[in-house]
Amino acid sequence: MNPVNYLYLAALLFTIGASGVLIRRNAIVLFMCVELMLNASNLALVTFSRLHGNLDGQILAFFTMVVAAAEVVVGLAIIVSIFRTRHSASVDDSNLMKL
Amino acid sequence: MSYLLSATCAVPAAGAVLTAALPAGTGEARRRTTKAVALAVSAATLGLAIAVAAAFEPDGPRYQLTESYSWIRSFGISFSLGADGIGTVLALLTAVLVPLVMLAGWHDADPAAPEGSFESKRRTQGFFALILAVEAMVLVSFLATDVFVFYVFFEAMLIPMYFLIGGFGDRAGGPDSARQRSYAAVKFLLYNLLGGLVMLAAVIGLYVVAGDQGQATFSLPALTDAISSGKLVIDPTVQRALFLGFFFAFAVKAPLWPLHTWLPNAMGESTAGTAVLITAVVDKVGTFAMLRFCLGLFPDASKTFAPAILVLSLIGIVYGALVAIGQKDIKRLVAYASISHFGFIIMGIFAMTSQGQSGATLYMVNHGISTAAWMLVAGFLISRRGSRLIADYGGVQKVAPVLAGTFLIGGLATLSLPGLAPFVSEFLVLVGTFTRYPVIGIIATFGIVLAALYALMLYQRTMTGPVKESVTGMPDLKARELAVVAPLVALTLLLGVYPQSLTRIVNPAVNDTLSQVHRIDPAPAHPVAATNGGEQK
Amino acid sequence: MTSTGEAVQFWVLAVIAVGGALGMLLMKKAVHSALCLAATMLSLAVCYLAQGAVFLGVVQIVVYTGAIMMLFLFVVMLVGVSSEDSLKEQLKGQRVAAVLCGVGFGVLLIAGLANAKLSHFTGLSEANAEGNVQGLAKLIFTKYVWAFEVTGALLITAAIGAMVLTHREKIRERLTQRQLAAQRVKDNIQVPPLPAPGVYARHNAVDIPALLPDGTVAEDSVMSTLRERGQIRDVSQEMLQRMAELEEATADWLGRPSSARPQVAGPRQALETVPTPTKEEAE
Amino acid sequence: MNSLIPLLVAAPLAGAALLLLGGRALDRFGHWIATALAALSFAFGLALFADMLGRDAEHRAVVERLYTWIPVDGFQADISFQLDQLSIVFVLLITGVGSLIHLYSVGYMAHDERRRRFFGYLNLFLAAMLILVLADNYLLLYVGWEGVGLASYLLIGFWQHKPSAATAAKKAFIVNRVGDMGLSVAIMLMFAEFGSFAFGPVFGAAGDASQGKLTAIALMLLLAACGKSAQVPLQSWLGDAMEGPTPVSALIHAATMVTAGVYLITRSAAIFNLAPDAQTAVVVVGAVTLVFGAIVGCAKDDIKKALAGSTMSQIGYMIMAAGLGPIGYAFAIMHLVTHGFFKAGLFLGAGSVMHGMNDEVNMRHYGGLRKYMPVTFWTFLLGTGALIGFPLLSGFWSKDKIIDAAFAKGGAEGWILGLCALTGAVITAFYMTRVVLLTFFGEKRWQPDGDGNLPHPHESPKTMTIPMIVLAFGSVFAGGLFTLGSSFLNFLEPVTGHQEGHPPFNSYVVSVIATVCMLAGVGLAYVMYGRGPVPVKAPVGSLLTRAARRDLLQDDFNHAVLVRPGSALAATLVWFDSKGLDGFVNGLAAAIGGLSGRLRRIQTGYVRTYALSMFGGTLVLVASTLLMRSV
Repeated sequence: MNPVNYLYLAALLFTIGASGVLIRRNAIVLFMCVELMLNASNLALVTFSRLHGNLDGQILAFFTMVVAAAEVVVGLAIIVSIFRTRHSASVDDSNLMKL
Repeated sequence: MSYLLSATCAVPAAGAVLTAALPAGTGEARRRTTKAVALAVSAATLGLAIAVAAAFEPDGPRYQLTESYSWIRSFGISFSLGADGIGTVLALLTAVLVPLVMLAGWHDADPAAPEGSFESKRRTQGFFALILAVEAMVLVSFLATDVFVFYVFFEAMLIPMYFLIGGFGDRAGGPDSARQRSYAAVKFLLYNLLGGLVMLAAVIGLYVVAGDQGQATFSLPALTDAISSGKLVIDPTVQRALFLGFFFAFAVKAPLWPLHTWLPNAMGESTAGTAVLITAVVDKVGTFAMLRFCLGLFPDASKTFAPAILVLSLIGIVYGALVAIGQKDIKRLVAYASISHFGFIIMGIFAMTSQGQSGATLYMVNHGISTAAWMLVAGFLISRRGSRLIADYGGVQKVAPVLAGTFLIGGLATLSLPGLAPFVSEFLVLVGTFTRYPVIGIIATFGIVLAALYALMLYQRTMTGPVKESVTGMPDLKARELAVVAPLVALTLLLGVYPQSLTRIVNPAVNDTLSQVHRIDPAPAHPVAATNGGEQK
Repeated sequence: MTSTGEAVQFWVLAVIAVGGALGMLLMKKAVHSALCLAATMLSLAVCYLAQGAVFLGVVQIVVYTGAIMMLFLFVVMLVGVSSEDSLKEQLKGQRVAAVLCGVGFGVLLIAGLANAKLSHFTGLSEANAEGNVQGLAKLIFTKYVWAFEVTGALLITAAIGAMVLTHREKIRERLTQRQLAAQRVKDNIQVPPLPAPGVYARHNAVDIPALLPDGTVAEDSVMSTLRERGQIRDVSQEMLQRMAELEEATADWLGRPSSARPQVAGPRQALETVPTPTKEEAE
Repeated sequence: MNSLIPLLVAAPLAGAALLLLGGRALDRFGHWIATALAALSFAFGLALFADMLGRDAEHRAVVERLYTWIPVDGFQADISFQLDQLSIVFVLLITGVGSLIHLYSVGYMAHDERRRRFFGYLNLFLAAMLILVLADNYLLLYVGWEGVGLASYLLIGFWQHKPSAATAAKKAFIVNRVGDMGLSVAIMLMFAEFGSFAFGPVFGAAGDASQGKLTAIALMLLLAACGKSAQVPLQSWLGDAMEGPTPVSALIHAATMVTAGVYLITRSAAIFNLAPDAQTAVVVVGAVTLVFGAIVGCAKDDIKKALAGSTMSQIGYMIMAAGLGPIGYAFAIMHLVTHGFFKAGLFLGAGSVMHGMNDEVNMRHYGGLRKYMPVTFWTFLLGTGALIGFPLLSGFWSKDKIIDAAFAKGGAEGWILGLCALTGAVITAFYMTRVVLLTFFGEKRWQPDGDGNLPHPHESPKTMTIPMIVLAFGSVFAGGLFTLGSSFLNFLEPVTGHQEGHPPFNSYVVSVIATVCMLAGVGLAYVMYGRGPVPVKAPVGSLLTRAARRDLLQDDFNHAVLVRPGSALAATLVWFDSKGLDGFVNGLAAAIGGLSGRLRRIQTGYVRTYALSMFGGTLVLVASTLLMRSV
């Protein structure tokens, strides 16, 4: 088996995640989709690391994880505070950005 | 490498940050601290600018006190500064005017009266910090020798100016003054941004064109050297397009007719001090840049477009003066007078004679000083009565003779009375234009009659005649206000009778510019043997 | 080329991963989505391990699946375990466009990968010679030390940010019970205590509303969280039905004429009635 | 000795600075400082004059160069003074008459609260006027030229609270500016032609230039002269300028500043001599103004405006003489000096009369003042005699020479000019006799002033009468003194050149004719105003009279041709600026705003829509990247 299959897998997961962001309305699920996209790219990075034979890709994946953690912490906090004020976790209910 | 220039630019920048960070509060003591700090910073800047002027050797190389710090290496951008004669005097002008503007606007940023006006704890800090920020950016623009650095600061200047115009009015507007002010601020921003965008395209274009010929740099001296030595040859069509890109931005900023309509709004709605910053300092960057960048980088295109530009500036001279005559609002009148004067400056630059360009450079300085005097006194007047309309005044000289006297001096300087500084520059511009384009020179001379009309009509309507009821009891100039006006008047007189102090510095740079465009002055038809006027026949 | 073992492992894991992802996408309830995602993550962790990224694999399991997914679950709990998306799309064309974009994107990526010449894999045996963790550590603390420090700052900022975001500013002093009581009297909206939930022999649960004398539902008797989620279990209809039957049987036994029989509360209107105004609404 | 030349200017300049910047502390004695400095300047002038007389004619001109004012490559302007015979005449006239008028003003302005400032302005005027006549190049001359314009502006509008004064001041400045424009164009032409604008080099090289260029330069100089000297067509400001205090009218608008045009033409003799067409223009301007001013002078009831008309007319004589070329220059200057004496004297007399009559200016409200103001009367009478050319008084000598020279021009031209000059003489005699008769003779026609007080005429204080007496001496003797042995002519000749004219008949005949003309004018005036009572209210009069009262409709003309269209143009442009240019820009903004109003509907506010567009954008990017790669 060619390890490039890992990349195909990553592409597939990424696409599923991206579609999820577009389709789902529950903010928490939306976030999970984002996490899936990040994981997909991590998988690609790890595979690239293997491809090139150095560890820089893994380092990058590591940083991605850290940043993802930060993002989740802040994002979930935002969801909680939105839920508190609007009693809804649907992103379609927060549409004040339109004029 | 000396650090004088970077210090000159850094001090006001640091001062802006410091002033903005001072503890907030609406107490009088807090505000006074803020103002004192800002004033001290601007005074220090003035000291540094004087040091620059003193260290500048008129007979030395074009760019002196140069500094260079690598910035974006991959694009050949470096933060490089260098003072030439023209930049030095304009930097000096800036440094002189800013403390005076601050002093003049001492109370402009005090929290306004309670009637619904914008009130903020950080209002005073903001006002003075913004002025210092403008000063820093203008200084960098005058001293930058890197096209990209110049561009960045040329544009960045808009941000503090936008807030100065939009946030701080003169409390003399009508009921919808806030709306008018934000209109003026947005108009200012949009006009200048448009110009800046076009210029950005041209800057990039220049880099690409230069890069194609192995001159991938933004350094102005390197580019001009390459152009004048023929190492860099820009195709005429491309050159014209790039020239127009640069010129458009500068013509908006300057402003040149018909791109001027933002100026009366901006000057009319902002405080007198901000108006001075606009017309006397910020706009000068436009004319300065025409002289330095347009001519130096695109000599052939400059020559191609010179006649057209001269015609536009001529229209500006006459048009600005005529519209000024028809104004009902004091500050707008001054603004249109400035448009007329900018016509002279641009005319002097593109006449491409040594008299014209030296005159134009002096004009920038003199116009800065004289308009500052005129505008600031007008501001003092307006602050007393709370109206900008000429019709609301009359007979002020009876109750406030010193105010009226200084206002008259400002007006006389504006109409270029000999003995006052603007005369020297205006006459040089006229002579310089006349020797190459006689007809344009003669028509421009009508400008001096029109200038007399608007300046004296304004004086007559506001200051003379029977004392109007609304004016009775108006206090004369206070000590602070005198301290603002006195240096300006003194400078106007000094530069009027002894302009050599400036021409000595300016002339070599002008000659260098002229040699860049390969222009020599037209020789007189029948030159006299000795031009020394001292000899009797 | 990889070993057969890895190939087998890959195909198994790939199926689990994609299945998990699709499950996450399609499950109605958030908690199910979270579980699906956890499955995907775990299989990815194994993929990492298989590819020589030992450290990352472990981190993926411990930090990602262990910590982050738990965080998700906590929030799901906070927001409502069983709250479910109505999968009906409200934005016009959104779903079609999303699917189109997704498919297009996937096709593009895969086409791009197929075009790329990725035949030679160096492998990590050399890089991992000193051990994967040591190799990573060497890089992190030399070449990427600056990024590492910045990331640290980012994490702290994020932590503080989360605290700030979820922190409720205490604007006024907390009221004592006595003050609350006084306030209730003053407001005169709900002076006595709220009704207790309906407790019947069959149902000893908080989600069953009490019935008012006229047979309608007293919504106040159910806690507000359940009310928000719409998880009130209404059993009144059944009860009324029984009462009616009882009445009927009694009447039959007594032989009352049909006109003299008492009427039990008619068609229910309980949940349609306007609920008692809550305090905020009253204000 | 030459170092005195800058001091000549510096003394009054210092006075001006001191008085204008100094505080109220100077209110009490500031006027004496100013007077002393003016006198000091006069003393310097005398010393320099004595020094100059000590040298022979060839070496009398000296140059004192201070520093280079504007150095820009070829353009070198110096602050440099040149004192030659022509300049010294002016210096003495300016400082001499100036000192006297300072003295007079001490009395005249005694009760004005802004007296200190008045004297500051007077000193400023002296300094500027001295710069004008001492400059050795046209640019410095221009400084003085506009400087006197400024002083004139400030002094005409000294009583700024009167709207009429403020308007008159502005008008004077602006009309002068039109003339100044001529001067600046002339300087530009010179620079373009010769590369210099200093007197010496330009005059030296003038011969090389083409006729057309020289004519252009000369005509531009003439335009300047017209503005400053109130010659047709730029004459309209002088009458209004009488709004200023009377000493100002005497010094600036009679004796010195208004004659600067004559100085300019005489100074530029080297150019004019080579441009005959321009000379013809000068002569025409002079002759027209001569008659014009005289006619206006006849119709005015305001004593100062009558004198102003006379000034215009007399300067017309001078300009005409200067236009005649070398035969006339010296006489123009001579008439200028004598005119300086008697016209200043007349104005001071008029001031004295007004001083005694509660500032009444209408001559129809005077009458019979002879007995109440004897000194004023006699000095005024002597001045009048000098002005109308009464034999042996100053004006007789100088005017005679001009009429002589006009005839000497030869041909039809000579005749026309001569007859114009003689006509002028008749009218001059008429209007001056009218002034004297209306003011000092006849019955009292005094009217109560605004507060209802009848005037109590009285003789003016010593500070006022002494200058009048001194000037009366000048009016009587100066002309004779100058003519004696042609001393004035010989003195000026090295500068102006001289050429003896050959009139068609003997100069004694001219004198006799002129005297007869003068007597005719006096007689006519006596018939009209001396015999019967004069109506207090002016009769309607003929069409010409009414036109002359309105300055021969010059203001109406200017108003209709320049002011009205000008302000209409300004108003149109204001409209165009806000509605046209700005309207275009705002319209553009509105159009873009409308467009974005439509576009913003894309912004639904739903996060997922934005996410979709981002994703779509990514899709496009990836696709284009791949495409670019594969191509």
